[in-house]
This record gives sequence, structure tokens and C-alpha cells, in this order.
Amino acid sequence: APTPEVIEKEVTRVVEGEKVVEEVVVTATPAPEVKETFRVAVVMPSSITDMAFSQSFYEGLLKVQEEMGGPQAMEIAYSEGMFNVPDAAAALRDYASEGYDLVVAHGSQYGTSLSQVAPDFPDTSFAWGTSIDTFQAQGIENVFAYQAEAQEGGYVLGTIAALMSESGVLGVSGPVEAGDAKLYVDGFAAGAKSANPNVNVQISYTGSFSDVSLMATAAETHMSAGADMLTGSSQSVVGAIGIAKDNGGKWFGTQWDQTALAPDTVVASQVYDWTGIIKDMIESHNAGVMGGKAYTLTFKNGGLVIAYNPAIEVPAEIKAAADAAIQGIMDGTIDPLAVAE
Amino acid sequence: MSNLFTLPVLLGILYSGIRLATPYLYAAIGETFAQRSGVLNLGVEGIMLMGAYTGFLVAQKSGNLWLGLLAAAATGLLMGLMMAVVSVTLQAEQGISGIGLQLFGLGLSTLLYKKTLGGVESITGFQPIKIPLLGDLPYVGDVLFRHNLLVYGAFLLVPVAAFILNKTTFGLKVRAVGQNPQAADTLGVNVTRIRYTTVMIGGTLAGIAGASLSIALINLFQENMTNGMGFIAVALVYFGSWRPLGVLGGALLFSFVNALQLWVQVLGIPLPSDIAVMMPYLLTIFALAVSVNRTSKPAALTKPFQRGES
Amino acid sequence: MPEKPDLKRILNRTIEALLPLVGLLLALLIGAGMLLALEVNPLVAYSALIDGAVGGTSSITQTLVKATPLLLVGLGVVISYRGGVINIGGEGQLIVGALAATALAIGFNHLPRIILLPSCLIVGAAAGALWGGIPGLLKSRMEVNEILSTVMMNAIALQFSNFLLRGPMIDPAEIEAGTRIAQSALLPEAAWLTRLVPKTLLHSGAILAVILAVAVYVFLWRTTIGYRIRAVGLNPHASRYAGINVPFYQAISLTLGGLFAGLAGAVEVMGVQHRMLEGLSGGYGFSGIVAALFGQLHPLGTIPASVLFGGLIVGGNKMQRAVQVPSSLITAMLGLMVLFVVSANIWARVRARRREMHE
Amino acid sequence: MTNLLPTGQERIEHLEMVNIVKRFPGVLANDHVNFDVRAGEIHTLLGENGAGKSTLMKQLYGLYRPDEGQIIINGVEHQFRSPQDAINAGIGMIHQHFMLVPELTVLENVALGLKSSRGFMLDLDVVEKRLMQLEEQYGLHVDPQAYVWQLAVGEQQRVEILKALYRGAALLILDEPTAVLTPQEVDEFFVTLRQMAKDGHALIFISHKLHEVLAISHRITVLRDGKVVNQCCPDGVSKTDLAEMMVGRPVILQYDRAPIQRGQTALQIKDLVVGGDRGTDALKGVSLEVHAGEIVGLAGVSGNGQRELAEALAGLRPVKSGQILIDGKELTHASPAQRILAGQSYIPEERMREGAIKDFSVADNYILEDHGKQPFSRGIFLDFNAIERETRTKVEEYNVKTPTIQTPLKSLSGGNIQKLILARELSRSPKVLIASQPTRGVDIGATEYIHHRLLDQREGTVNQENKRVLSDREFIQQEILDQRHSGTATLLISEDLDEIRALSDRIAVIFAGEIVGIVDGPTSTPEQLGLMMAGVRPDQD
Ligand SMILES: Nc1ncnc2c1ncn2[C@@H]1O[C@H](COP(=O)(O)OP(=O)(O)OP(=O)(O)O)[C@@H](O)[C@H]1O
Ligand SMILES: Nc1ncnc2c1ncn2[C@@H]1O[C@H](COP(=O)(O)OP(=O)(O)OP(=O)(O)O)[C@@H](O)[C@H]1O
Ligand SMILES: [Mg+2]
Ligand SMILES: [Mg+2]
Repeated sequence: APTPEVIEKEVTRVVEGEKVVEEVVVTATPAPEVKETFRVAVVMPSSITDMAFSQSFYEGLLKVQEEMGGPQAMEIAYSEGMFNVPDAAAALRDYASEGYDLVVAHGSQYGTSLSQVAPDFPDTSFAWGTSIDTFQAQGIENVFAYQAEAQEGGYVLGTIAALMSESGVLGVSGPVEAGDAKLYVDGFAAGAKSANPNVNVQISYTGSFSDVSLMATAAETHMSAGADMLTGSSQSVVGAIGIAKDNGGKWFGTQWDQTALAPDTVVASQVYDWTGIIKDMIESHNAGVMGGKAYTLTFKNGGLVIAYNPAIEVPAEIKAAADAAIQGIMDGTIDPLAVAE
Repeated sequence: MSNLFTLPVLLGILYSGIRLATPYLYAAIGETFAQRSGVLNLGVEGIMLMGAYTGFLVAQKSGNLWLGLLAAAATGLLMGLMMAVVSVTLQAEQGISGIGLQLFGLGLSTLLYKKTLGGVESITGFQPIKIPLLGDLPYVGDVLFRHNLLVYGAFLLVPVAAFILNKTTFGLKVRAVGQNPQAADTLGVNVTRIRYTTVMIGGTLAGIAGASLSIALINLFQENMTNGMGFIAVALVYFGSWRPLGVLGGALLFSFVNALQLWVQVLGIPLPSDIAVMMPYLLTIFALAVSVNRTSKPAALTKPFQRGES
Repeated sequence: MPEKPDLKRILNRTIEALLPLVGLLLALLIGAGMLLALEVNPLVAYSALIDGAVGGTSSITQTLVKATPLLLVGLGVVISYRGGVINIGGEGQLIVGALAATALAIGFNHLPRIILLPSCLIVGAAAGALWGGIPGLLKSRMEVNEILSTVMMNAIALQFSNFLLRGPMIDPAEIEAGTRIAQSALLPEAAWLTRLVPKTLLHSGAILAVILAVAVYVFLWRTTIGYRIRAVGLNPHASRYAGINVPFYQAISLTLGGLFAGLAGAVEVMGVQHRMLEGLSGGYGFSGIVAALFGQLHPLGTIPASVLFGGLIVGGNKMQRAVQVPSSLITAMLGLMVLFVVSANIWARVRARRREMHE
Repeated sequence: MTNLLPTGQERIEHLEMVNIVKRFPGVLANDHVNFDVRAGEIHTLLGENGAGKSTLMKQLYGLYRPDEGQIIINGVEHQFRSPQDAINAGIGMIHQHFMLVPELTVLENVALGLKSSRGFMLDLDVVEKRLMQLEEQYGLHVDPQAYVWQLAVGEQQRVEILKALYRGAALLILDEPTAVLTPQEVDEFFVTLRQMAKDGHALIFISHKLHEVLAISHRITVLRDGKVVNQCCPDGVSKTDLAEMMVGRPVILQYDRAPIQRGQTALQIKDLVVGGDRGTDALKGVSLEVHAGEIVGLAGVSGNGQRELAEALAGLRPVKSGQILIDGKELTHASPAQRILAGQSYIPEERMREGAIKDFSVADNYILEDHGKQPFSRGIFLDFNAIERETRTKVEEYNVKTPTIQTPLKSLSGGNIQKLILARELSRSPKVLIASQPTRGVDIGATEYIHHRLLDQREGTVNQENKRVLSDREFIQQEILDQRHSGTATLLISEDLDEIRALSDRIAVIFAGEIVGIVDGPTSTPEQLGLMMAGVRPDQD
């Protein structure tokens, strides 16, 4: 994973980049449309309404678009449901050949395809999530990479949950024991154990990203087994949230602020804020840096945010513990995947 | 790590298993009618999704769960009608038309969901009803007799379906049409009408199966929320040897093992999660392999009827 | 055995074979209505669809890349179907085929291409055959219905794949990077199928699939085993009386169905993805059934049917990009096409019957 | 004179079918047929296989719609779109091919489609009472609770008849209702039919058994190639006359069989015990020997273990105890393939289901058993030239009428399908031939030619010219006789006593799963056999 210093440099470049954009815009004004609209295309495995990974990125794009001045300033195209890699590869190539400035491959499975498409379009920037590989080793210079450190928020939410729990039992349910979900779950468990070594963290996986019904049953099982604080990952957790709501449990969300779904149940969510990364990629591109940077969403660079539900009161001392955890993660004294002594 | 064989765990499995089995029961009992008359409807999955969607949408917009249920049933009925036109009247290959219907239902429900709802929202669904007296029984009272109406409905459907199939003139016609439509035809039984009816019953129940998820058990709609349940339901009909009681057995076995494997995980019993998730599928095959009671399948299953051919 | 060529007969047959296209057009018409409802010009959308399917090298190769696994899975479906068994286990068989080919390629990455490449294909096919053979065995030995067992085997394969890809077979780079995404390492280049057109994904697996389609045709219609499979599929009772071991040939049909799906998985890994990952099957296990039935359950018919169906999917994706409609619209339209095309078959049948009446 | 039947139904005084035309692909099945029947009359429809009898009746029952022509009942024209329309008009039909649902009970089969006295709910108990009455009244005994799949064909036929009787049709069509009944059952059944006619029912009767036709008919209409060729009263008409009308040439219904040379024991069955579908043993220790060059007929009322014996011999039904040997080689538990390899041929009872694949071509059906052997294949590849050559030769030799050898089998007539099966089974030069009901439903015509053929064969010459004019039935019987002279040991299982007596050197009679006795074929009498078929051992009298 990249060190915090790298990220810091990138953050500064974001600021510089903004100036570059302004310059371009200024010089371009008299000339008939040289480069007035920045065109972004994103290819996603799930849908833009998945309440998770894809939606958070798409909404990030919309936010940046708004900031930049609407569709005139930035055009967004997307291909969703591209779980099939050759389809995604076709989409990537297509967008690039249509002259999109930034083409985002929002799925780790797209890497191979991307490494084959990118060299053919040196004037296009590509981005690959979630990964840290920009293919520079293969001599490819126009690919950005990004990923989220899901375990960081997991750790913090685990801390809060452990401290809030009355039963001392926490229920965690994930889809498949891998990737982002596993990092989040492991972080959550580590945070909980660190906050209260006696807490019992129960973990289950449903083996599917979309099995809403089984995810609900998993939550039901956790609650029957005594859990009062629940969390989970993937778009299928919506079912689990309903169970928590109906049975008086509390829920912690990730990837997306899930408060709206159950305002009396969701305590806090780890929210992915991709806007910083998106803006930086745009600005790098406009500054002539076509790729080569690997981003991670962290607390430190503001990509990860803990969004509390204002309707649910979290005791001040617990909030303080959470803040301490965030601080510890930011300054490197806490490893969010390890149980603190 | 705790023991799996404690009363609370067993009661928990019972409770969750009953809930998990609910959508399978509606869909598989409905499919039993269709298959008993000789029509294989592989499109149950698509109908369930459409039922889940319309049930949720109408319940949410009208604030009336019964209207939602009605809408889901009506949607299922319509999609069943579609399947019947294609596979009974137009005599299309049933395996493929089912897959077509499944794709259509998946696509349309998602499209409509995006256009009308745009995101996941939840509603308050059918609430648990305690059955007087029985609900107060120690231990099992909570587990067996505090469910919502659609759960009770699913289990009530089993004897009702068995009764209809075995004790009514309609049921006799259904069984005859599925075994030997030519013979039924010569006795003045309208084969086409019987098949339309059963496929539409199957569709209606599949629609309700979807609604049982979206307005009674999970109380929200999400794209592809059935996640292959429709196909499992079809498999359960085979498991149950085309008898409602057999289907009940299959649905309960599958659901109980699913609930059990979650408990295995929750209790921290060291078994890889993926292997745990496999258990219901493995055990269902295993149970069928070792069971002895095998009613033969409806002889005319998947075979379109044409008068005069023998 | 070929009948005497007769021009009028051939013409009539061609017309009957093309009639299902009417169904396709009808589905497009309803799709146009749906597009209009989404405030999209159907003409623009459909020209994008056609362009995406056949408009240029890139599109055509994409269509062929898509058609390859459809054809392979479809061939397996054809064999199973001819043997009188319904194989809905293509998904699972494809997954285990891909897993096996990946494991071999990575485990023996030092082997020379001439050995590694065919071994990977063979092992992938064998793994698929095993996965199809289990339902076959269950059916022949314990009378377990294959619809039930193949549906269950799909789920088992998926979890099995999850287990391997997040554990024993995970890309070490994923662990190192801490991202822990469930995918295998890249296959050694020795196990990559040759690219046929530079800068496209079209690979030699497409040629292999076509050769195999012809081979399956020869197998089914020119060999004794193929004859027995077809006999068992058409009339198991008479086959039994004639001394054919019916359960055995049913099991063989399922096994061969699995073999081709497994091969499709291996080819997909070796030709397109170059690594095993979640979602590789891409629904080919089901769409292969559709392709086979579009192809009238004939191995040679499945070739154009796969290309047609592949083109529809690829063109549909292009349409999604061009007019920015949700991908679910394409799914719904594909569903309608399947429904209408199978329904249209009845016209062909009625026509054929009428023709016979006058002949 | 009342207009009502004893059942309270209205009578069909006069039904006319006028100028009926019905075409099928390649066939003019009915060519301007005029046919009528009156209340109180038994009108027989006679004709060779494929003459168009069933087709004509199916139009009357609403199963097919006529291409041309009218159906007029009591002076009013009717159009039947479905069997329901025909049923409503008071027409009932006993179908040539059983229209029963095997997985349902007898009672359920009878109740199917009836209006229940309890609305939606089945009233099986009510139906059962009425059914038992009918069974008593007409002497047609079947267990109402038995599943149809458990019943022997004869019993199934009774169910078909009971179904029709229960519905009390004013006009009853009987398409080969006696094909699988024993002579005694036929006699009882005829009493019923005569009573019905007397009561004012109109009856249309179809049978290939000419003595039955003469015994029961008030009027006979003969169809040939879809056309009415004759109409007569039975008085003064002989079987020979009828056969000649049907076939269109003189027919001699006499056999003349010379004694044969018996060879070694080829098929040996020792104390065979085989389970039946109903849980009890269907064969309770059957022993039988068939020598090379000999035809042993197995006579018996259907349902006495014939089917189970045939299936056990074919290797399709497990043997509980006892032995089956071919040429001294133990094959008791062998697979069908091993038996075929050992030189056994088998002509199954249900030819469409068990003997042929209707969607395969004639040629593909011809190689069904031996496709894996020379000359039909080399290695795993089929040799089309050889297949075509062989099939063509045999199709000609056995006079199978088919447009080409690539024609799907399903478009051949039943008789031609049976001839193809015979060609296939006999061309293998089998050591042992099991022929199960080889001529059931195949038209009668004359048996004379079989005899000639047999004599020809003995002299080592085959009169091909004569062969061409054989009817299907004659031809098949002839071929079975010929087979003896190739040293084939034939076990002929048939419920047709005439056939058994005409062909067998020895006749074994089976009753309740046991061989009651074995008698010499040529000297046997129908009376003697009839007693044995009822279970009376020859030594007992
Ligand atoms: N459904 C059908 N499709 C095509 N041809 C048919 C069909 N039914 C009957 N035929 C043809 O019509 C002709 C008359 O057949 P039909 O069954 O009426 O004969 P049949 O007189 O009843 O003979 P059998 O004595 O063998 O019962 C035959 O040539 C037959 O091949
Ligand atoms: N769908 C069909 N297409 C073509 N020919 C048919 C079809 N259905 C029936 N036939 C032909 O019609 C003939 C007469 O029909 P039927 O069912 O009466 O058989 P059959 O030959 O008379 O034998 P059997 O006397 O044993 O009934 C059949 O032999 C068959 O060749
Ligand atoms: Mg006939
Ligand atoms: Mg007939």
C-alpha cells in the first residue's frame, strides 16, 4: 500500500491542478471549443444503484460534475452491469476511441483488459479500481489506480459497536470472504476486540453479493445468538438492516451512508468519498499527467468519512474513542487489521 | 465457540428455516401445479422478481399491503398467462421459453425499479401475528406461531394444494392432462384450458412468492433480489416428486440446512464459510439420492399437446 | 445421412429456418416501444446496436469473442439434449473448467507452451466433464433428476470457486497488496490462446469452437456412440430393448455436456481473462442453452446462432453506452427475443407440415 | 315407441357421415366416404390396416375435422370441434389405442371429465358404486382401486369399455375393442353389445377378427384405401368373402403345415420366478424348452405372466430365481446387449414404444441393434454405404412400404413398421426369437400365403412373386414360420389362439404365472386350449 507521504503529495497536486484547469479554460475561451467539456466514462460491474461500491463512485462523479459546473463542464457516461469482462473490455475500448478523457474501469477484474487497451490510447487517461497497480512496470503511463482501505472505517465502527453493545455480542455478515468485504469485516473485528477484549464478534458470510434473503437470515441468526450491534457489507445488506430495524438492533454501514434506509437503526456508516480522487485524476490529466498514480481512500486523505446518524445519540466518550481510533489510524499508530493491546 | 445442539440454536434454526422456506413454498407449489399438468415453467425466477417489484411498489405508493399483494398476484398471473401463450398455444420449447421469461422478468423489474424507485427504500411489511393459545406455548410458541400472514399462508397452501390436486375434479383433470393429455382430451377435458389455468396459478403463486420477500419478510425491493430462488423452487418440485408434501419436505430441508449453516458460522465453528454455504445444496442432492420414494414424473412434462397425435 | 438435394426443398427449409427471425424483429419492435418510453430514439439506439455487433473489426471480433463460449456451452447442451437430458449445469461446469485450467497453468507454469496449452484445455474439459458426470452418475445410479442436481451443482461450484480464489488459489499479489480480491494470479503466457487479430480479444478458441462444432456433428451423426446417444434421447424404451445401456448413455450425455462447458471455461480463462476470477461464467451456462436452441439443437446450427446471440449481447452493450439506457433494458429485450423466437418456431412447423401435405 | 334410452338419454336415431374427405401428408385417408348407423344397430367397419377406419371414426368423435363432408345426426348437421362436442351430442368412443392415464386408478380414469355430484369435489365413492354395478351387470371385472399401470392389457381394455358404458353414449364407437380380449371375454362382451343395441344404442364396431365381425354385425361396410368398396349384411357372407372384399383378391384361410425336424435345445427356461408390478410373483417357476427349428406358442389369457416372461427373457426384468439358458449358456442375469450378442432376437409387444424409434429414419431403425457391428460400422464410425445397401435390400425383401429409407419411421403405417422390425430381427439369423404379439392389430387378410411361403422355404425356394401380394399379417406370420427352417428356436407369445394354433409346433399354456401344460400344436383343439387357459390342467380331465 502507498505510504501516507505519497498521498500527501497527491493532495497538494490537486490544488495545483485546479489552477491548470482555470488556465486552460481561460485560454480556450476565444477559440472555438478546443477542450471545454471534460468527458468521463465509467465501466462498472454492478449497477449505479447498488448502495455500495458502484453507487458511491457514480455519486462521486455527479458531485464533481456539479462542482465543475454541470454537464457542460463535465460529461459522464457509464456502463453498468458489466460483470462480464469481455463486455467491459469492449466498453473501455469504445469509450477511449470516442475520445473520452478519463475512462474508469471500476472493477478489479478489468485489469488485464485495461492493460491491453490503455497503450492504444496514450491521450486518454484510464483508472483502475480497486487496485494499486498502474502498470507502470509494464511501461504503461496512462493508468491511475485506486482502492479503498475499508478496514480503516471497519476498525472505527467496530470500536463504536463494541462500546455501545449491551450484550457484548456483535454480528457481522459479509458476502464472500474476500476483497473489500473481508477487509472491512476484519477491520471491524479488530476494532471491536481492541475496544473491548471481551466482546464476542460473530462473523458469517452468505456466499453471494445479491442474496438479500440469506443476508437477512444471517442478521436474524446473529440477533438470535445475542448480537445487538450488526454490520455487514455488499448490496445485499439491505435485508439485514430491515431485520435489525424490526428486532431493535443497531446497524453500522459501509461504502454508502445507509441511514436513510432505517433512520432509527443505523448508528453510523463508513462513507466512501471518491470526489478527491476523481478531481485529482481530472486535474492530473489536464496537466498532462496521464496516469501512473495509485490512490487509496483513507481517513487521512478524506476519502473515508464516518457519517453519524444525527437521530441516534452516540455517547460522547464513545465518540471520543472513535475519534481516537481515527487519529491513531491516521498517524499510523493503529494497524486497523490488528487487535490493539 | 458454542455448541450447535442447544435448544436456543435449534429453535433459531426452526424459526429462520420457516421464514426462509416461505418464498420457496409459494413458488414451488405453484410450479407443482404447472408441472403436474405437463408444463415446465423455468421462468419462475423472473415472475418472482416482477411480483416482488409490483408488490412493493403498490404497497409503498398506496400504503396498503393487501393492495400490494394483489398487485403481485396479478402481475404473476399476467406473466403466467404470457408463459402459457408461449408454451401451450405456441408450443415453444419449454426450457428455453422459461429462460426467456426469467431474463424478461429480471430486466423489466430492474428497469422499472430504476425508473420508479431509483434506490432501495423500505416499508413496514406484514407484521407477525401471534396465534392465540398456540403462540403462548413454551419454546415453540414463539418460533412456530408468531409469523406474518404470508408465512402462515405458505404453509397453509401445502394441504390446500394437496387437496385440490387429489380431491377435486380440477385436480384430477390436472393430473390426467400431465400424464396423458390425449386420453384426457378424448374424455372432453379441455387440455389447453387446464394448462393455462395451472400455469397461471403457478404464475400467481410465484408473484406472491416475490411479494413475500418484498412486503412481508424483507420489506424492500432490490434488483435481482431473488438471486436464483426461482430455479431452486423448480428443483424443489423435482425433489418433492410433484407432490405438495414432498415439496414442503424439500423446501424445509433446504431452508433448515441453510439456517443451520449460518448458525455454524455464527457460532464460530471452524468451517470455511464457502463450504458452509454449500451445505444446503449438497444435502438436497444427497437427500434425493438416498430417498426411495420416487413418483415418476408427469409423462407429458414439457411435451406440447396436439390433438390426434398419440 | 443426407437426403437427396432438391432445390425447392432446400429453399423451403431455408425459409422455415429463417422464420424465427420474424420473432426477433417483433422483439425489437417492442423494445422500440420501451426505448420511446425512456425518451430514446429507437433508430439511434438500434443503429448503435447493429454498429456494436457488426460495425467494424472491433465490433465483429467482440461478437466472435462472445460467441465462442456460447458455442462451446451450446455444443454441450446439444449433446445432452440429444441424449434426452436437460443440462442446466453449464454455469457450474464452466466455473470448474476454468478453475482447473487455471490451477494447471499456474502450477506448471514452467512447462513449454506446446505441452501446457493443450494440457490446460484438456484438464479444463475434464473438470467440466467431472462436474457434469456427477449429475450423470446420480441420474444413472440413483435416479436423481438432472434438473435438480445441475441447479444445485451450479451453486456448489460457485462456492467452491469462492473458496479456492480467496484461499489456495488467490493471486499472491492480492495478499501482498492487501486488497485480497478473490482472483487467481495471471496465467503464464504459455497458456494464453493466440490472438487472431491484434489489439482485439479474438483468440484461437473461436477456431477451436468451430472445429469442435463440426466434430460434434460428426460424432452425433456418424459414430456409433452418437447414434446411441440420439437413440436414447428419442426413445429410451426402444433403446433398452435394443441392448443399449440407457442410463450409461444418459450419463455420457451429461458428462459430454459438462465437458464442453468446462472447455468453455478453460478457453475463457486462457483466451480472454488470462486469470480466473469471480463472475467469469458471465451467465454463459444459461445463454449457451438459448444459443443451442436458436440453433435448432444442431451443432452446425449452433454456430450462426451463437454469433447471432453474441452479436445481440455485444450490440446491446454498445446501445447501452450510446444512448445511456440501463443495462436492464437490454436484459429485458433479450428475454423478449428468446420468447418470441421460440414462439415463432411454430410457424415454421406449421409451414413444414403444410408442405409435406402437398409433397 | 320411446325416444329415450334406458339411461334416460336421447337416442340417436340416425347418424350419417356424408362424403367425408380427410387428407394427411401424402395420404388420402378418407375419400368421399358415406357411412351411417341407426339406433339399435351394430354397424361394422372393416378394412385392412391403414384403410381409414380409425380416421373416419376420429372425425366422428371430434378428434379430427373433416376436410370435406358433413356429419348429420337425426337430420341436423353437426360440427365437432372437439371430443367435448361429440360427447355432448351423445357419442362415445372406445379407442383403438388405449386412452387411459396409467398413473391414475381405474376409478379416477372413469371419473375423469365427469360432472361430479359434489361440484368441485370429486365424488369417487359415488362413481365407484355405479362402476361396481356396471361391472356386475356386464361381467367386466376390474379392481376400481388398482392403478391402470398395474393392469394387464386385457384388463385395460375392460376399463376402456367400462368408461364408455359408464358414460352411456347413445352412439358408441368401438375401434378394435376386442383386440386383447380372450374368446370367453369376447363372448361376454358381445352379450353386452347386443343388449345395448336392443336398448336402442347405435354401435359402430371395428375389428380385424372376421368371425367376430360375422357374429356381431347387423351391417358391414368395407373400406379399402380410404374408399367404401362394399356394404353388406352378414347373412350369407363368409369370412373368405369378407377377406376378399378387404384385400381385393381371393384369400384362402387354411394352413397346411408339414412336420419339422427338431434340433438341439436352444432356449431353456428353468424354474423361472419373476416379480410383477403388483408386488406378487408374476411367474411362479416357469420351465420351458424351445428347440432349434421349432416354434413353441405360449397361449394364455392376457395378464397371466406373458409380459413378465417376455421382459425377463429380454433382460429387462430382474429374475428372482431360476435360469435362462441359450444354447446351454447361462444368461439369466445378462443385459439385453449380452442376450442380443448371444443370438437372441426380440419382437416386442408395443412396437412403437419398445421396438422402434419413430423419429429415426427407416434405415436408422433397421440398424438399432447391430449398428455397432460389421458391416454397419467400422470402429466407432457408421458405414453409411453399408447401412443403405443392407436396409434397401431388406426393405425390398420384406416389402416395407416407405417412400425412401430416409423417411422418418413415424410416417409409415403400423403394419409396415412391424414388417421393418421383423426384417431387422430376422435378418440377424437369430438362434432364439421371442415374438410377442407379432401381429396384434396388424390386418388379418388371409393366412394362406404364409403357408405357401412355408412350403417354399422348406423346398429352399422363396416365391418372391407371391410375397408381394401378402397382407401384412400374413406376411409376418409367414416369416416367423420360415425362421424355423433357419434353425431358429421361436417362442411365440400371443393371445390370438388362431395364430398360435396356426404356427406352433408345440403349445404351452400359461395361467397365473405357471405353465398349465404343453400340447402338440397341430393336434390341439380350441376347446382343449380354452380349458387350459382357464387353469384346468390337461391331466385333470
Ligand atoms: N395423424 C395422422 N397423420 C398422418 N397420417 C395419418 C394420421 N392418422 C392416420 N394417418 C394415415 O391415414 C391412413 C388411414 O389410417 P387409419 O388409422 O384410419 O387406418 P385404420 O383403417 O384405422 O387402420 P388399422 O386397421 O391399422 O387401425 C393411413 O395411411 C395412415 O398412415
Ligand atoms: N402423426 C403422424 N404422422 C404420420 N403418420 C402417422 C401419425 N400418426 C399416425 N400415423 C400413421 O397412421 C397409422 C395408423 O394409425 P394407427 O395409430 O391406427 O396405427 P396402425 O398402424 O394402424 O397400428 P395399430 O393397428 O397397431 O393401431 C400409423 O400406423 C402411423 O403410421
Ligand atoms: Mg391401426
Ligand atoms: Mg385404426
